[in-house]
Amino acid sequence: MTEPRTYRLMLLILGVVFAFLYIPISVLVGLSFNEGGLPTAWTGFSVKWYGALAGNSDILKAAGNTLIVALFSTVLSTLLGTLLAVGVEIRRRNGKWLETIIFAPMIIPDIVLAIALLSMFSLLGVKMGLHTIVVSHVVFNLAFVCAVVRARLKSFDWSIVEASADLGASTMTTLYRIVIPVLMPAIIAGALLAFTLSVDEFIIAFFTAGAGRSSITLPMQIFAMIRFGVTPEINALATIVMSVSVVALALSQRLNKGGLPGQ
Amino acid sequence: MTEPRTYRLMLLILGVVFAFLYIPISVLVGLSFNEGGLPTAWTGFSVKWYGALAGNSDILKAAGNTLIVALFSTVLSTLLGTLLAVGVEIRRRNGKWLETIIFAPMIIPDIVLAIALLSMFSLLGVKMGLHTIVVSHVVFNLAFVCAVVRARLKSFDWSIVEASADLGASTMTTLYRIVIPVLMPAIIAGALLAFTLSVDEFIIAFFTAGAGRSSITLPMQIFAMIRFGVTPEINALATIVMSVSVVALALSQRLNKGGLPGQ
Amino acid sequence: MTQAFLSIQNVEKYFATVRAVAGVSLDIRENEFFALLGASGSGKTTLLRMLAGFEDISGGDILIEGTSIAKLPPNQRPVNLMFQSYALFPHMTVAQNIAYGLEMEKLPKNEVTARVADILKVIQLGHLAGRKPDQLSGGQRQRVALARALVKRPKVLLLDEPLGALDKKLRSEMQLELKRLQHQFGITFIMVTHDQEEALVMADRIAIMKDGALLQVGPPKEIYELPRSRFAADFIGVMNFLPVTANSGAFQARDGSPITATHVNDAVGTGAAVAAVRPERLSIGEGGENRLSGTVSAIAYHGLDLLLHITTELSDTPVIARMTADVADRHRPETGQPIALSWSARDTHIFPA
Amino acid sequence: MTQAFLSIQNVEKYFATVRAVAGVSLDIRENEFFALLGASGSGKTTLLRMLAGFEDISGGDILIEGTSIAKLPPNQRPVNLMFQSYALFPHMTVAQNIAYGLEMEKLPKNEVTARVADILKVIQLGHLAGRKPDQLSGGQRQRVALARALVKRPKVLLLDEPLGALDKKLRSEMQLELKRLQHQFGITFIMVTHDQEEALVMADRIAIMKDGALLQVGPPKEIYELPRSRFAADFIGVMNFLPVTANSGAFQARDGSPITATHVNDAVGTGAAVAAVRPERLSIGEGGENRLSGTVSAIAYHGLDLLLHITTELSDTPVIARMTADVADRHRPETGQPIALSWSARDTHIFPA
Repeated sequence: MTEPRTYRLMLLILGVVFAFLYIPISVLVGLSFNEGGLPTAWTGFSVKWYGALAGNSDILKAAGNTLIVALFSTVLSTLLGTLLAVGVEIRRRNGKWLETIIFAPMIIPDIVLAIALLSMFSLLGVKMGLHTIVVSHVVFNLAFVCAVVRARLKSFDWSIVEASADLGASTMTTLYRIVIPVLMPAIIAGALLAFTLSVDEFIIAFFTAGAGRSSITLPMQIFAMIRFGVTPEINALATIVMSVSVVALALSQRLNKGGLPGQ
Repeated sequence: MTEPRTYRLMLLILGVVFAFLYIPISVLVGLSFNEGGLPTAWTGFSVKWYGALAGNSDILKAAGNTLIVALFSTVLSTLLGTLLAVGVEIRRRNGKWLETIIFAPMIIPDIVLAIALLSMFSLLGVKMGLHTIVVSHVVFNLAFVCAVVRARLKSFDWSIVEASADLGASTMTTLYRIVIPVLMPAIIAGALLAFTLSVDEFIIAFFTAGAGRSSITLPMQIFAMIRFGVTPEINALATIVMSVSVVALALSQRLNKGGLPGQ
Repeated sequence: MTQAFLSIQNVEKYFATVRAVAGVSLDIRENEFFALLGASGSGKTTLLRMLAGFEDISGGDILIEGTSIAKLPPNQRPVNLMFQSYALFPHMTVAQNIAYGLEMEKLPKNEVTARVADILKVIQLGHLAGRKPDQLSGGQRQRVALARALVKRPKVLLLDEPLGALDKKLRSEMQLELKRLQHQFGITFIMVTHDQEEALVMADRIAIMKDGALLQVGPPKEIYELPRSRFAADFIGVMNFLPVTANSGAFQARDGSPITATHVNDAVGTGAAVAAVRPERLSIGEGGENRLSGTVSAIAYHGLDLLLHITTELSDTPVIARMTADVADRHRPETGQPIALSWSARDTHIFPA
Repeated sequence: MTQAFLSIQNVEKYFATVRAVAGVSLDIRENEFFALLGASGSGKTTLLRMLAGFEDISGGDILIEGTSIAKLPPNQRPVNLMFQSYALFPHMTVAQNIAYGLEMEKLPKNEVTARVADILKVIQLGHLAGRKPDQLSGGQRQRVALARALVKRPKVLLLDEPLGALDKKLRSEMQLELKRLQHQFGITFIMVTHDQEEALVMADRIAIMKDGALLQVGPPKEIYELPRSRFAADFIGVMNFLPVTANSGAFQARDGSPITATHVNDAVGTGAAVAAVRPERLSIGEGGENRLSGTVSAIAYHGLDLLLHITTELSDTPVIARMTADVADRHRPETGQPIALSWSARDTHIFPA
C-alpha cells in the first residue's frame, strides 16, 4: 500500500482534480485585487473594488440583511437545536423515529424545502420579508446544530450527571454547572456552522424573501449581479463571503474536533 | 434531567418547530396528488399531475440531463474520493495540510464555487454544457465522498492489511481482497450521497450549464417554472426529487451507520 | 438486639419483567468494609445503584440508622458513590471537583477551602490542585474521585469497581491504601467488585452474589475456607473437584478409595457428589487421611510457586497441586513423573454433584 | 559450533533519531518457546515487527537457518505473526480467514480445504467454520488467529501479547493450551509480553528487554531466582530490598547486623548497596543466616496465602513476607504483633544501590 508508484498516481489525481478547484478560486480572489479588474492583465494590486462595494448602497443593504438573518437564525437555531439534542439523548429509548424526524431536514433537498416554505407562507397569507427568511433558516439550520451537539453527546460521560446529583446538586444546578459548560465547545461550533450556512444560503432565501428588493441577501445580490457577467465587484463580494465562511468554519472545527458534519 | 416538565417543554418546542417543516412538506406532497390541483379544496386522489410531467418534453429532457450528470459525477467522484481517502490515510504523517486541501470544498460556499468554475470555463474558452456540469459536480462531490470513506477509515483496523501481507499477499491482492471489500459499505454510502447531492444541486449547475435550455437540470427546471407560481406540476416534480433524495440517503445511512456527514 | 447501621430489607429490582435483584436482605455494620462480589449480571451493581438512589427499588426497604432512605432522591441521601469511570468533571480543576459537593451544601467559602485543602493533604495531591482531570494519571484520578466523595463525610461510601481502571502493580498498592483510608475516616465502605482477590484482601466481610441473590456472606477467611456451595468454592480461588459416591455419610472416589471430609454440605444425599480440595492443601507423600496418585502432566512455573497438573483416575480434568519453591527445590518434579499426594479430611468439602 | 536456528545479530532500529532497539544479538533454537518480556517502550514490539518484516532494520542482520531474511518483504518471509488485535478479516468466515494464507501460496483447492479442516479440528472450532469473526467470543477469535498463522506451517511463529485481550480465567487456561500446541506443531514460538507471569509459565527461555537492549536471557527459573540486576529482580515477582553497607565482601544492614549472601552482583563495590530477598523465602523464627525483626503493619489475605507487611528498622518501606495457609493456621498472625523472621544466605542477592 505504501509503494511509491501508487502514491505518485495518487498525487497526480490529487493535483489534477484540485487544480480544477483551487486555480479558479485563486483567480477569483486574485482578480478581486486587480487594479484593472480584467482577467487579461495584472495592472497592480488595489482594493478599489472593495471600495466600490462600500459605495454601493444595494450591496450594503444586502450585507445588512444577511447579517440580520444570520444572527437571528443562528441564535434561535442554536438554542432550539441544543435543547433538542439533549432532550433526544435523554430519551434515547424513544428511539429511531425521533432521530429520523430531527435529521430529515438535512436530507430534504433545499429547493424542495424552499418551495414547501413558500407555499406555506402563501397559504397562511404571511407577508414575506426578512422575518420569513429567519424562520426558514431556523428550520434549515436546526438539524445541523442538533447534529453537531449530538455528536459531542455521543462521547459525553453521563456518569458526571449522576455524580453531580450524588454530590447534592439539583437538576437545574447540574444543567448550568455541568452539562452546559461541558457541551459549550460543541454549542459554539454548532452556532458557527449555523451562521455560515445562513450567510451562504441562496435558494431558500430567494423563495421566502417575498417580492421587491427590500429583503435581498448577499447570495441573492451576487445572483442578480451575475446576469451582467462576472465583474470585479462580484469577485470582491465572493471573496468576502468565502472569507466569512472559511473563518467561521475553521473556528467551528477547532472547537469541536471530529464533530463537524462529514468529518 | 428527566423531570416530566423539562421533557414536556422539549416536546412543545419540537412540535412547534417541526410543524413549520413537516406541515408544508406534507401539504406539498398532498397537493401533488390532488385532482383539482388547488390548495383550496381536496377534490380527490389523482396522479394526473405526474402524468402531466411525463407529457412535458422540457421536464423529461431535464430529468434525463439530471440523471446523466448525477451518474457520471457520482462514478467519477466515488472513484477519486475513495482513492484520495485511502491515500491520505496511508500518508497520515503528511498531516493537516493535505486534509485541509481536501475538505476545503465543503467549506467554500456553493455560490462562490459556482462563480469560480464559471470564470474558469470562460477563461479557458470551454463551451459549456452537461460536461462542464459533470466536472463541476465532481469537484463539488469529491470532498463529501472522501469524508464518508475517511470516517470509515478512522475505525479501520490497519493490522488486517499487515496480516494480509504476513500471510503472503501482495499489495494489489491486499487491496482487492481485503481493503476494498471492507470499505465497500462506506464507498456505496459515499456514492449514494454524491448522487443525491448532484440531483439536488442548483446553483453550480445553473452557472456552469451555459446558455440555452439544452443542459437544463431538474432543479433548474423547477426554478424556471416557479416564476409562474407554485403549480401542481411543481409539487409533483418536487415530490419526485425529494423521494429520490430520501431513498438514496436512507440507503446510504443504513450502509454506513455513523459515517454520514453530520451524524 | 441493637439496630443495624445500614439495613437492606428484602430489596427487589425488576427491569420490565427481568428480575435483577431478588429479595436481598443484608445488615451492614458501622465502619465496616463490605464487598459485594459477583460476576457481571449478578445484580451487584444494580444493588449498589439502588443504595445510591439511581435506581428506585421495586420492593423492600433500605434503612440507615433506622430511617428509610428508599424514597429519597440521590442528592438527599447521606451516601456517596465513587464511580467506576471516576466521573470527574472535565472542565473543573482538582480543587473545584472536590469543592463541588461542599458548595452544594451551601457551606461558607472558607470552610469549603479548608476542607478541600485538608483532604488534598490526605490524598497527597495538594501540588496538583490546579490541574484538570485530563492532566492526571489514572491513579491520581482515582484518588481525586475518592477525595471528592469522602470530603462530603457521607455515612456510607459506595465504591463501584474502585480499582478496575488501574494497572496491576498500582492496583495492589491501592488495595492497602484504600483500606488504610477507610480506617482513618471511620466511614462504612461498600464496594462492588468482580475480582475475588480484591475482595479477599480488602473487605471485612464479603457477600457473594449470583443471579440477583446472596449466595454466602462472611469474612474472607470463612468465604475461602468454608464455601457453602460448589459455586462459591469454584468462584473464589482455584478448587479441585473429584467425583465421589456418597453412601450414608461415607464417600468413595472413582477408584473405590475412601474420602473422608470434615465439611459435608447439607444438600448432599446418597449417590453422586463431589469432593473439593484446594491446590495448596495437597502435599507430597503420605500425611493426610486422603490419598491420590497420578502422573505429572504439566508444570506451570510461577516463580513464587509451581502448579503441578496431575492426571489421575479420580477425575477427568487434571488435579492441580500447588508446590512452594522450597518444596520444589527438594522434590524437583518433572513432567511424566508418577506422583502420590495426600490431604487431610479437614481440608475436604463435599458438595452435591 | 552448529549454527543457530534463528539468529538476531546486532540488530538496531532508529525512528528518526530515537533509538528503539539498541544492538540486540540473540540466538533462538529450533522448537523453542521464547518470550521477549518488557514494559511498554522497551523495544520488544519493535523487535518483533522487524522479525515479521513490518519495520526495516537500521543495522545488523536477521538469519533463519543461516540465510538472511532482513531484506525480504513480509509476504516472503517463512515467519507468521499472530496480531495482538488478532487482525481477523471481518468480511470473511472463520474458514475463509484460515484458507487465505494457503490461497496465497497457490495451493490446489482440495489441499487448502483439507488443511483448513485439519486445523479447525485441532483448535476445536470445526462447528463454527461458517461464522464471521464478530460472531465469535474473544477466546474463539484468539484460536482462529492462531490457526490462521499456524496453518501456513511457518518456521517461526511470532505472537504479539497473545493473551492480552482475554479475561483472567481464560488467560490461565490458554497459557497451557498454547504451550501444548507449540509442542504438537514443533514450531519455534517467539512471544512478546509485558506480563511476567505469562512469560514464566509459558516460555522455555525469557529475554528481559529494557530501553531497547537485552538485560538478561535465560530459562524462567534462572530469571526468577538469579536476577542479574536490581531492575530484573524488581521487574519479575515481588522483591524486598534492604539498604546495606558493603565493606570488602561483608554486608551490614542499617541496624548493624550482618547480612550474608551467596549471590553478589559483580558491580557491587564498597559503600551503599541493597540486599534483596523474595517474600516466600522469609520464614518465621530462626533458621536462616540472616535475621530481621519488626511489627506486622498489615495483613493481606489472599486465600491461598497471606502477605504480611512488616515495618522494620532495616528499610523505609515495609518488608513483605509470604505465609502459606498452613503456616498461618499455626501462627495466626495479627496486626501490631512483633515478629522475627530469618532467611538464608543462598536466597539473598546483593545489588548496587
